[in-house]
Amino acid sequence: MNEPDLSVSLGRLRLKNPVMPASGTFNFGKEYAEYFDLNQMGAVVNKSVMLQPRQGNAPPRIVETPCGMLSSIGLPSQGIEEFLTVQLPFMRALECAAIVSVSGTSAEEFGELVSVLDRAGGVDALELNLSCPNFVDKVIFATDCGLMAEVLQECRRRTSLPLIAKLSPNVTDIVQMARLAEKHGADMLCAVNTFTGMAIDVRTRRPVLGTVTGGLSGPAIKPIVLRMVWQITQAVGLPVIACGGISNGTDAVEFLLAGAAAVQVGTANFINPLAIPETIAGIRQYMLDSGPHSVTEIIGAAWRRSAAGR
Amino acid sequence: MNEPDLSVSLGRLRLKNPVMPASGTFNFGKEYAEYFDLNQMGAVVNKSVMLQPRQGNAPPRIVETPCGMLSSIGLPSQGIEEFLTVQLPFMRALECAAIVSVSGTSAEEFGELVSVLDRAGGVDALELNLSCPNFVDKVIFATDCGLMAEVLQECRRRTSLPLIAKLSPNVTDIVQMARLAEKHGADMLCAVNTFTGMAIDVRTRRPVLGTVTGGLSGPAIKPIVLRMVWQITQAVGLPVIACGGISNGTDAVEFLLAGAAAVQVGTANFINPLAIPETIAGIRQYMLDSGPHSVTEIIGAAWRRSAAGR
Amino acid sequence: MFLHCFWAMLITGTILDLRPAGPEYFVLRAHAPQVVQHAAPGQFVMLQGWGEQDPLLRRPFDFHRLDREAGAFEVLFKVKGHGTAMISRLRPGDPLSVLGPLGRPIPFHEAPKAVGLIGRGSGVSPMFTIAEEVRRRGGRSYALVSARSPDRLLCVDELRPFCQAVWTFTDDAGGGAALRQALETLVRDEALDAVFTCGSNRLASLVAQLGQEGHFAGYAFMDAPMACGVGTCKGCVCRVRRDGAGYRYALACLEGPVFPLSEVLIE
Amino acid sequence: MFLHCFWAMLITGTILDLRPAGPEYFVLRAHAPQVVQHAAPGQFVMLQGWGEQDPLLRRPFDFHRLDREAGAFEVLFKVKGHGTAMISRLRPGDPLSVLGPLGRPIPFHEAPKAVGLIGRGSGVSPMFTIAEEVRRRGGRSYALVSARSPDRLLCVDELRPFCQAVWTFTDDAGGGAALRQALETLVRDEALDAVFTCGSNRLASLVAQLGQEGHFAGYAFMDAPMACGVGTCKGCVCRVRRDGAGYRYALACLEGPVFPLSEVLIE
Ligand SMILES: Cc1cc2nc3c(=O)[nH]c(=O)nc-3n(C[C@H](O)[C@H](O)[C@H](O)COP(=O)(O)OP(=O)(O)OC[C@H]3O[C@@H](n4cnc5c(N)ncnc54)[C@H](O)[C@@H]3O)c2cc1C
Ligand SMILES: Cc1cc2nc3c(=O)[nH]c(=O)nc-3n(C[C@H](O)[C@H](O)[C@H](O)COP(=O)(O)OP(=O)(O)OC[C@H]3O[C@@H](n4cnc5c(N)ncnc54)[C@H](O)[C@@H]3O)c2cc1C
Ligand SMILES: Cc1cc2nc3c(=O)[nH]c(=O)nc-3n(C[C@H](O)[C@H](O)[C@H](O)COP(=O)(O)O)c2cc1C
Ligand SMILES: Cc1cc2nc3c(=O)[nH]c(=O)nc-3n(C[C@H](O)[C@H](O)[C@H](O)COP(=O)(O)O)c2cc1C
Ligand code: FES
Ligand code: FES
Repeated sequence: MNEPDLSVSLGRLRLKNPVMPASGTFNFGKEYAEYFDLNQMGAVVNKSVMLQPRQGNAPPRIVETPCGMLSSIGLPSQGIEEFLTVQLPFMRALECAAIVSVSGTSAEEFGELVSVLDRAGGVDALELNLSCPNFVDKVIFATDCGLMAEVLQECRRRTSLPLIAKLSPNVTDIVQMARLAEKHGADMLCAVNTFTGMAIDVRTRRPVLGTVTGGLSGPAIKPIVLRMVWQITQAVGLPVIACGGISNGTDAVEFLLAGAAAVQVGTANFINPLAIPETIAGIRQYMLDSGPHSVTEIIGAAWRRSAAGR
Repeated sequence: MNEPDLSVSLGRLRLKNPVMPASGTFNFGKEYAEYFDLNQMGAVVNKSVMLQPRQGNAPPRIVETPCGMLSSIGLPSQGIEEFLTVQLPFMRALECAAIVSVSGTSAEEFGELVSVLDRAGGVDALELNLSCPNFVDKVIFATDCGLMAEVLQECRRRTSLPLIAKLSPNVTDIVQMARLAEKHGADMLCAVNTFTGMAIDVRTRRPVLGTVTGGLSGPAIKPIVLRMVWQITQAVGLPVIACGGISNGTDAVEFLLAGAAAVQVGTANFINPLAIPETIAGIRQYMLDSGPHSVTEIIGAAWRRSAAGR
Repeated sequence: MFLHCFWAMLITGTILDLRPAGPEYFVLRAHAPQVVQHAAPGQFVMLQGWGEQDPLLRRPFDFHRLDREAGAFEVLFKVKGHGTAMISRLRPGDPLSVLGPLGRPIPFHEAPKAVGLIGRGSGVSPMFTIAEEVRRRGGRSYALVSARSPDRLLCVDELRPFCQAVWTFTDDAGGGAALRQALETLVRDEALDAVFTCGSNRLASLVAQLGQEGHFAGYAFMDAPMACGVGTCKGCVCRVRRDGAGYRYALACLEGPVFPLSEVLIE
Repeated sequence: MFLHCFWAMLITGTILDLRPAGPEYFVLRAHAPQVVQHAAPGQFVMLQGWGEQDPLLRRPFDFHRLDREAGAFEVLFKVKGHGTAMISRLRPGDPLSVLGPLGRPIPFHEAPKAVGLIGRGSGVSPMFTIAEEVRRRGGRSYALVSARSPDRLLCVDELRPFCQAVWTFTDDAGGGAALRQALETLVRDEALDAVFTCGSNRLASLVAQLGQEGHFAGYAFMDAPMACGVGTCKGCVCRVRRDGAGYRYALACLEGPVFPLSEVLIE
């Protein structure tokens, strides 16, 4: 059996395999370098960087839920200056694509970050975190057509780097948001960020999280995210990076079959620091076992075949 | 310790306790009569009845997911005629409120069902399933303001029975939908139906469910539904019946604290036929352990206290 | 309308024994007298051997053995995924949540003369209780056990005492054609009343076909994903021929899991 | 900036022993030589004793004993919810997924003279490794063990060999005031270098207060919900006084779990 070809192209961005960490679950890679060779990854993605240093939200910041977790970290950040001197060089030195996730509280702030990173060099793509549910005012850009368009336009104006719009699942019509992102200049989509949820402590009779609500992630959300990826990839031409509950090779293959061009492993890293290399190995094994030489052949196979009629 | 008072009032509807089955997870009660005394329940709720007999969707109809399940049953129904002669008399004979869930494919169909049931007598409330994600054309009334308003108006016109609007969680702004239901005559809200999701079989490379997508239910969705109930009850004056992942007394208390006036136990019935009586017992024990004499005192306590400042 | 069996209950049983029965196969023996008391061949149980919410749903298994004296039942199962893997790690003394007996007992003739039993893989499991029952009623059973490979021919020696004859067939030895031939011979020579089949759609189709031609009643154990096991989720449907034309959906957990092959559609 | 310990690893260890240590309390002993080799007092492990996704997250536990010769560690834990209940049901021979050692080792003086150890409930657990280390460095430990009731005074006899003295306090016997008095006497008479406390915010506040007045360095084991244990989720924050004014958030899994009480805010 020939060694399968795991490489994928996301527009201009070519990755040696379709697996990367989800922003905010991997810091910028340093911690997991102890557990596996980071150069194995298709790309590295940092925790969303903000323009200014920030402390993040008051604790408690996390709580476990059935097959998932709620988090309300609130984007603590070292700020872009430290990012450029400490984190970015580390990411750039890895033998994989460097995707920089940025987050802002306004279109202006997003735009400034994009400009700075455009000039910084060595950035292969920018992921715009339009979907954090844990800002103090709880505004999620990617649930509001106007806000999302504004941010995207501002960012597009400032760079020719590939822009990834990270969508929010907290919407009625994910396809509409995907189309909007396409229209306003996104080169790729990341689907999706966390679902807004909460937990209450029946003993104290108070919400558990310091900020009341938080973002639900982990295996619990996987079936909903899979449906969204299935819908988006059939409706919109942009490459989609899937994110939501992906914990192993089988999960990743499900998302590739649903149409995703790449996948992000998030919460799973916390439980298993080897989740990313195991996911890569799992995809490879799937291809060895079941045929196709190139991973691109399975992307969207679940609907491409279904379109052809069962 | 005095025996706690579990009774709740949902507008005109008075229940001896706030626990009832979720539509579609309990048939109309018959099967579970073998396992416990149905008269213990606050109310009985039937699987949504349709006007005409229907077969439902092609199998496979269910698939398990992490801490949840996807179902696409497609509302098989005996039709309203058999319902009036077989199921409704059974429900009416129970010593608890009889809530009849109805579902239609158009406002007209909903309206007709409402008229028939209004005349039938012995119905304590009507629950309008505006949120089934598994019709062949995949339209969910409660995700579209226009459609939902139309159905509600039609039903309101036809009956003075308490109307419960069952909302869909597949929306950007659940409060908006709740307000809309209030505006168009709903007396109560049921929050919520299932989340649209899907699963793919990596071996066959095909969606697992016969209808591709299905509704996600079970503990996995609980944190999102809790957030929705928390939001709705603070914004809208109508009593809210919570539904989503509630499996035991602690879950139920969480939802009561979040503001729900009653709770529905759904998927949990499948795993544990005693889930409903155990939920009732769990609420009772919570009250014995922690104080309040009447369950109405804990409804919304998590935000009533929070509004008063921490 | 069919009659719903009103003896099902939910109890916490105890694992008595759990032994390997082949590659990936196990036999679990559990003490659950209230369930066993009312159980009959063709029925099944929904088991949960973990206190957690993952896996969420119970798992359905046919009765392999019913030991009324001991108040115990056995199931023979294959480790397929998550749930069966967890059950295979249980140990004697562990509690086991049992919902059952569920489904419709097989409607036996008063005095069956001769019955064919065809099981593939773990599909051999429910044939034991049938063979026992047939013998109790004075009839004879002939078992045809099929598997991918010889090590997957399960519990064959245990089956012999209950049967007039037991034949085995493996794929590597051209089992498909040989089984067909053996069954045709049986049907011709033994005037079978009924043939039961479990564990293979291919074999069920074969029995359905021979049943149409011959004069026995064919039955298949149908395998549908189940959530509740009691008729409330409406998830476990099989297509069943309708009197007029077309088909209707029947709930495998209520009308089945054993269906007449003259009615059910094998897909 | 602090130094991150680069010896953490993920291994599958083996349960050697699991014994009850009081009502709802257990001591788990596991073989995990690669982890134990690099572990030091004040560090912790994230354990997962189930293959499933519910509970999803690992559970953090302090090292109770480190047995370098045997390549084994012990944790002393209380059954609180889901995860600890599952761990309490494990049996010798079962695999145990171990991530560790995590967190910052306690920065000991070259030669500590006298150290106070205050543990409440399962908070007594990490005091053993500290007492051992202090003795190795030629110092003396004095332990004050607190609990709700006498049966919750855990492992006291095991602690004695490592300590100069062990006192116990229970709530029913007016333990709070007595403990304060005992600690004040200790501080006065023994010129303590340091006091470590675990398992009670009330006791941590007391130590913080006495530390300000006296001349010892107080330390508390901080308890924050943790997802990753390695610094990536940013979930496990404690408020720590900032050089200027106000506070900053410190990650308990990286800068802690043991924090100087002169810095950390007890809430
Ligand atoms: C009435 C009935 C009786 C059965 N009797 C036996 C038996 O005696 N011995 C035996 O080995 N197996 C039997 N099966 C199949 C057995 O239930 C499945 O192999 C088992 O549920 C797989 O669970 P898992 O967690 O290992 O697999 P997973 O693949 O992880 O299961 C995921 C989900 O799919 C369902 N599922 C998976 N495979 C099947 C299947 N083949 N049929 C129905 N649902 C499935 C599970 O119940 C679960 O809900 C029976 C099935 C039914 C419906
Ligand atoms: C660094 C550290 C060391 C610890 N060492 C010990 C020890 O040696 N012995 C011991 O008995 N306990 C210790 N704890 C507390 C222990 O981790 C919790 O009791 C345990 O996680 C509870 O899990 P559960 O599933 O039983 O409870 P659940 O309530 O079901 O847990 C739900 C979630 O809340 C978290 N959680 C629950 N209680 C706590 C808590 N007190 N602190 C932090 N997170 C919590 C769990 O980790 C889990 O994510 C330690 C905690 C930390 C942070
Ligand atoms: C603790 C935590 C922190 C996160 N921080 C970020 C972030 O900084 N930026 C971002 O775009 N997404 C962030 N996310 C969302 C994840 O990138 C991902 O979209 C989400 O967790 C769903 O994937 P998963 O289920 O695999 O975790 C965070 C998620 C978690 C759990
Ligand atoms: C198998 C199944 C069938 C359902 N059928 C109906 C139905 O007929 N009408 C309806 O309003 N909701 C139906 N629902 C939705 C439930 O009533 C409930 O809203 C949902 O399952 C969430 O609650 P749970 O997580 O407690 O199950 C069904 C759910 C399931 C799982
Ligand atoms: S398994 Fe639920 S109806 Fe048959
Ligand atoms: S536990 Fe994740 S950062 Fe500390």
